[in-house]
Amino acid sequence: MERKNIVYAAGVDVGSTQTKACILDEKKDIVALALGPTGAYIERAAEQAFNLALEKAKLKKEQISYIIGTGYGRFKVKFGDDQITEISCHARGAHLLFPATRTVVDMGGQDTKAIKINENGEVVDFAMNDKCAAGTGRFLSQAAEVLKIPLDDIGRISLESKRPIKMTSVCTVFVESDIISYLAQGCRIDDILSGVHRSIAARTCALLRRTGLEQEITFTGGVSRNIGMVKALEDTLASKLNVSEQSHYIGAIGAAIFALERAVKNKVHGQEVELKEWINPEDSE
Amino acid sequence: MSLERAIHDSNHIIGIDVGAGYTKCVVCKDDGAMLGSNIIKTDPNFDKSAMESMRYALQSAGISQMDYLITTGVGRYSVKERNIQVTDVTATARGVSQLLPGIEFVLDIGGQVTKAIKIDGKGRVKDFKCNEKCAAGSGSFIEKAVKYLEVKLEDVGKLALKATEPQPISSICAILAESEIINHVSEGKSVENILMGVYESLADRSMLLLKRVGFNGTKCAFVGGLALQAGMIQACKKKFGSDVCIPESPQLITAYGAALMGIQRLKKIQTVQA
Amino acid sequence: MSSEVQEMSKKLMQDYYQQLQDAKSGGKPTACIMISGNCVEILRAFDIQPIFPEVNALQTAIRKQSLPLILAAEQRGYSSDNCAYVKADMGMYFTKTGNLPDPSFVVCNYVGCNVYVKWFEHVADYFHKPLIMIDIPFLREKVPSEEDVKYVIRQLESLIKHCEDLTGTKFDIDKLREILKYSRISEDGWSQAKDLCKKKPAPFDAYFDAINMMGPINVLRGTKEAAEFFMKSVLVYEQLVKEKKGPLPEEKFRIVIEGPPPYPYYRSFRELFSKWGAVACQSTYSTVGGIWEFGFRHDPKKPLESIARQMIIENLCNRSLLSRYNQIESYVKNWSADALVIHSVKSCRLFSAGQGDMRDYFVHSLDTPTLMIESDLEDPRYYSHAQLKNRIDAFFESLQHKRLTANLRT
Amino acid sequence: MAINNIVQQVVPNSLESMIEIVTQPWEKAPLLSAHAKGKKIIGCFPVYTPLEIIHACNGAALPLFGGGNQVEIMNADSRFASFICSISKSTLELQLQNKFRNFDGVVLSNICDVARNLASVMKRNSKLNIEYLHLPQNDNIEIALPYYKSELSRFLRKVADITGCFPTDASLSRSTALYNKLRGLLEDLHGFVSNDGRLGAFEYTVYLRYCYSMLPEDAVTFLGSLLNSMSDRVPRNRDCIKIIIEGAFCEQPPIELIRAIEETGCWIVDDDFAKGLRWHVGPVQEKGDPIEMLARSYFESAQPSSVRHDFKTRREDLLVKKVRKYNADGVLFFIPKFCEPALFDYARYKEKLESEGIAHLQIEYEEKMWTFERIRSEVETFVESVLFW
Ligand SMILES: Nc1ncnc2c1ncn2[C@@H]1O[C@H](COP(=O)(O)OP(=O)(O)O)[C@@H](O)[C@H]1O
Ligand SMILES: Nc1ncnc2c1ncn2[C@@H]1O[C@H](COP(=O)(O)OP(=O)(O)O)[C@@H](O)[C@H]1O
Ligand code: SF4
Ligand code: SF4
Ligand code: SF4
Repeated sequence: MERKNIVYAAGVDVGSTQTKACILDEKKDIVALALGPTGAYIERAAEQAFNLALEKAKLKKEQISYIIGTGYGRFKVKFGDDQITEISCHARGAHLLFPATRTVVDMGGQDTKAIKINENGEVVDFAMNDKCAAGTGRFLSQAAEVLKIPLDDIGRISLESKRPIKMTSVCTVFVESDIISYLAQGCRIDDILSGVHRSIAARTCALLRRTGLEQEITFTGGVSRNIGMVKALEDTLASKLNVSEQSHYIGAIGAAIFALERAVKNKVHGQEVELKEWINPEDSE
Repeated sequence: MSLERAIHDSNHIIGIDVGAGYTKCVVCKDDGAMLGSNIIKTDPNFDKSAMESMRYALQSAGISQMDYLITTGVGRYSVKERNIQVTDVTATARGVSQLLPGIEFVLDIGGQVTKAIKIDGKGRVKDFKCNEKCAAGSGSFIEKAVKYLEVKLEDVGKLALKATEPQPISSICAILAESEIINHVSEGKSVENILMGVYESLADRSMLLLKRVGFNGTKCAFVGGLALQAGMIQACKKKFGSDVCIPESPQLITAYGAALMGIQRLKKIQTVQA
Repeated sequence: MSSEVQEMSKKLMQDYYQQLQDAKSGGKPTACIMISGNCVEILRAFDIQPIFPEVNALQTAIRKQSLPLILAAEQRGYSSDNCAYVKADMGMYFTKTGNLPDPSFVVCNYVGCNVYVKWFEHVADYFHKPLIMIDIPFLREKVPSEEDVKYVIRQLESLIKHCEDLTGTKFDIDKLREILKYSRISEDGWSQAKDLCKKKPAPFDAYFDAINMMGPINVLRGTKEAAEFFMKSVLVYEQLVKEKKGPLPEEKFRIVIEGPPPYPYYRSFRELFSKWGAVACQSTYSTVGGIWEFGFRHDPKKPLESIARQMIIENLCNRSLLSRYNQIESYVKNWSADALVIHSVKSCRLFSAGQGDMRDYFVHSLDTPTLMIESDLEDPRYYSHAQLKNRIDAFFESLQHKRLTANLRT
Repeated sequence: MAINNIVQQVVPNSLESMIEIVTQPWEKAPLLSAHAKGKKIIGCFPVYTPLEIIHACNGAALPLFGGGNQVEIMNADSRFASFICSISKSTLELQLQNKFRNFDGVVLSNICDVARNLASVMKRNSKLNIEYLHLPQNDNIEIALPYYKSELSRFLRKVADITGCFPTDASLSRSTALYNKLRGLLEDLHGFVSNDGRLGAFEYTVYLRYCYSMLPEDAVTFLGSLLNSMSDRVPRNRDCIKIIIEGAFCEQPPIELIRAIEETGCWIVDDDFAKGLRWHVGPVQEKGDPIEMLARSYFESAQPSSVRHDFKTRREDLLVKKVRKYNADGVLFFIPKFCEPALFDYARYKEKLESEGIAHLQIEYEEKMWTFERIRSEVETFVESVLFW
């Protein structure tokens, strides 16, 4: 297949836990998605995820016109052309997948965000969990670890519960001892898990109240793959959520859209002048 | 049972410490001599963990029957066969005062909780303090850091000793501390230096706890799973500026202390019965 | 450049610290007093050297020396959840560092913040010195009742009595009037300077640079030196306005900042905003000591009454959260700000309890873009650079984008 | 109507149902039924609110103890950050969930920075009358008494505006007398806790809170028959240590926690659970100007607590005296997480107790707790260290 003249753009979302990459073509169709753990060697993780995406797309790096890094490790995407925060990217990505989205809930490894967007996918307002990391995706994986259940299963198991327990706190550090004391009292594992999910849902709900809840709501980030969490949030919010297979990658997809816009502009105007507004102030780190 | 037998025929007393991370079991004779022991990872089913650990410990002691079972640790109430339970602080204090007579202050860092204990000459707890919420750094934090840094738990302690420029961790929250570690890694700091930084901040925090129970810079004992890690020991020595004594098998000391209390208890019962 | 003002301010504050040293060696009577809505003029009328524990605490933070002091206090039983200003201050006493004079007595001007009461109880206890309580009724309604004002005046009189007994000098009301005249000049200058920030670009950053004016207005109010400082500063700022110069090469965003700054990381925190060309055209923190920009002045004709009124009404701390909303609202409108930034600090519940609601009000009722970030004003353990950066970047990204698309559409 | 009948009416048959009422007073408090009869319901934050005035204005005062562990916080977290005490969050949550729909007003005061700002937030988010009372912090009665009199009169006018009933001096005095009676009876009941342990602190706390969820008239009747029934009980003689609990004056620990503490082998001889309600050490003077007497009692006979500045009476000395009086083995500091006033005071208590050689243990709790493992094992250790081995 001859794909020479097509413009490709990529987004790499280096999250605290997982690194996601996405390649888009100029019709904004997703060509490839890739995922890997972030780990301690962030640059390496970014490269790996990107290379994996290239491999899946059967493309070479030179064929990608523009690359944008996002997520916590965005400045470590050394091969990228620019960086944008994941908040803007999640908004844009959600807008692509579900154009009617007005509220995005992003639950990732270390933080939870509520983002309010307008009809163009632009951020109107956003709120993030405060300095305390309580009640984020880490809480869930911690719980899974204590219970020695694979992360992929906790959501499903939680759905079997009939009498969810109540969690004392959603502090990730102490979830372990909390769960242990429930186990010691002989509580059922599905009830504990359900309680865990519900307490996070309640906390997320409070976060969403900060930006206001406007329909439709799209659930993104790694935790959106957890059906238990989807259900718990839907129950707490008394509303349906948009979730898709690709929800986990939305940050990367959004970054790729930004990259694509730049690439197309580059192509049309042959120069970068207009893009100046978007370059982040120089980073001192 | 006659008083005769109670004194001459040795009883087998078992102390089990069902900790959040590990279950530890010690088999003792009634003169306090340790006959066997065992350490296994704690299963969510505490009773099962305890029984399993006990089985192995009995095996290692080469005996089959036990006379008295005393439990401690978070899962102390879950062990159905127990004769009595005691909290881990009390048990630790007893164990330490037996092995290291004269010690006044004990630092016990386990998987979840860090404790500073002040004991009197008889091994009774005079004051104690556990770490608060929002306190990064107990054993399980190290375990996670270890996973992150891709080294083995058995090796971390020694590895840290090679540090030249420890990288401090300032966050109080374990989760945020983790991102600090990531930050250090991404800045190209070496694993040794990061680990030592973790130990040093842990030691700082432990010092604070110890001071809260009145630690005055004299000798102190360091026990619990973290006392198996040379880096932690060194950090403590450096920060406390005092003698840090580590008993033999520091991880077992709580179970051992429990067993000692079991002995005392059993004697009391037998005397009463006689 | 406004660095001229900074230099002048630095000089004044250095002199103040010298005075503290002199008081220590000369055995001059001293008193601890708080910043918010203080009645330092009365102490001045008796030549009693004021000591401000809050200023000392923030000095330790700026020097990045607060943590050991905080820990020293936590060892004594203070909790990690207690206001870190108090812990840093008490820590200084416990560790016998700081080299400050001991207070002869302690004046607790309980203006809103309940921590003040605890703090000064502990200070008085530590030094075994008398504590003079000035209980300021919280501003519960739009205006204080006559009883409220009378109550405060009565307490001021008892403070005066105490000072008379201590120093052996008779209270001289004319001296107080003279001092209040100087206060007035400073207050005029302060409010003129703040008013100049309505200009674009603002001649100085009303949050970060305002610190230079906060020392003189709160600590040195009532002195000739402070009055002169303000007269000169206003001239400097007027010149800058003429030259259309601001603290940054380009003023891209005008923001209002609410909440105290993270002193241990003052510079890097400022950088996070400067990079985006964001300048604070107003801030609430600069009004903790007193709110002068809406016209209130000390009145030499009614010395005690005007001091009482300032303590009750004209400072941020003794007002309700709702009136703080109004204050900010007026800042956003009259100083033409693009956005509000709320910096929530863990230590200070006076400031931070309820800031979520504030955010809600500004975003949902007023449609003001609002960013909320967290750290601490004294305790470095609560400052996470990466997290702050992420939020600030995202916020300005969206502001910039909005501006860009708005421009495109027109 | 025979007294018996009334008692039947107001006494639910079991402790369990009383617990249900006291943990959800905003829905289940018996006095809420007065609303239907035209009485105005006024919620009070639990410290030092002059209930007498509300009663005299023909209002029904319901002390608010937050949501306990009965409400799930879904909205309030968006208004208050994570380092704010639970009671203020849950109180706001209850309001945001419209649980105060039968209320006509809520009273808050300057006990701490959080409660103070809570008043503003509640005001903005509801149509409820939010009244704010300034409790004087100057301990010089000469200066502060006239002021507090005026403040109480202002408060009275505000309450009267809500209830539509401006009381006479005589009715104020009657209300004072009624609450004196109630507090006296509660003191008598507490005697069974401290003196011979025939009543546990857990059970006592339930009764105490139950009494304040009724109109005081009914509570007095209830207490009368409850006190009578005490003679049927035998004093307990347990293998316990005697402890005093200090610190829980505002946010309350879950009552199950009090039970758990008792189960670990503690005899709680004195405590300050819901101290804000029994704030008078002695009765309020019933003769003379009733407002003045109420004001005076705040300075002269109010329970010392972390939120009333009184530099003449040293609370640490009082605590030591209390320990000596009851011959207690130790003190448990029960401090609500993030409660600044209580946490500050602890630093001073600690120093004092240590110099006196009195054992103590500091525990932080939150009203919303469900599992008490950590606290339990700390208290158990404490008991073990005093008791045996
Ligand atoms: N298959 C899965 N099922 C359930 N949860 C998952 C799954 N995969 C990832 N997660 C959750 O998603 C989180 C990572 O989400 P992500 O959005 O990638 O976060 P970040 O961007 O911070 O790395 C993990 O902590 C984990 O809890
Ligand atoms: N073999 C080992 N080498 C080094 N460290 C160890 C080893 N085993 C356990 N640890 C450390 O000790 C901790 C557990 O300590 P322990 O006292 O058993 O805790 P707990 O009683 O809470 O289970 C672990 O989290 C780990 O960090
Ligand atoms: S330790 Fe827990 S409560 Fe504390 S900041 Fe971290 S997640 Fe939050
Ligand atoms: S709480 Fe806030 S206003 Fe009060 S002393 Fe602390 S920092 Fe100052
Ligand atoms: S619990 Fe403490 S901090 Fe919270 S409202 Fe009550 S007094 Fe204030």
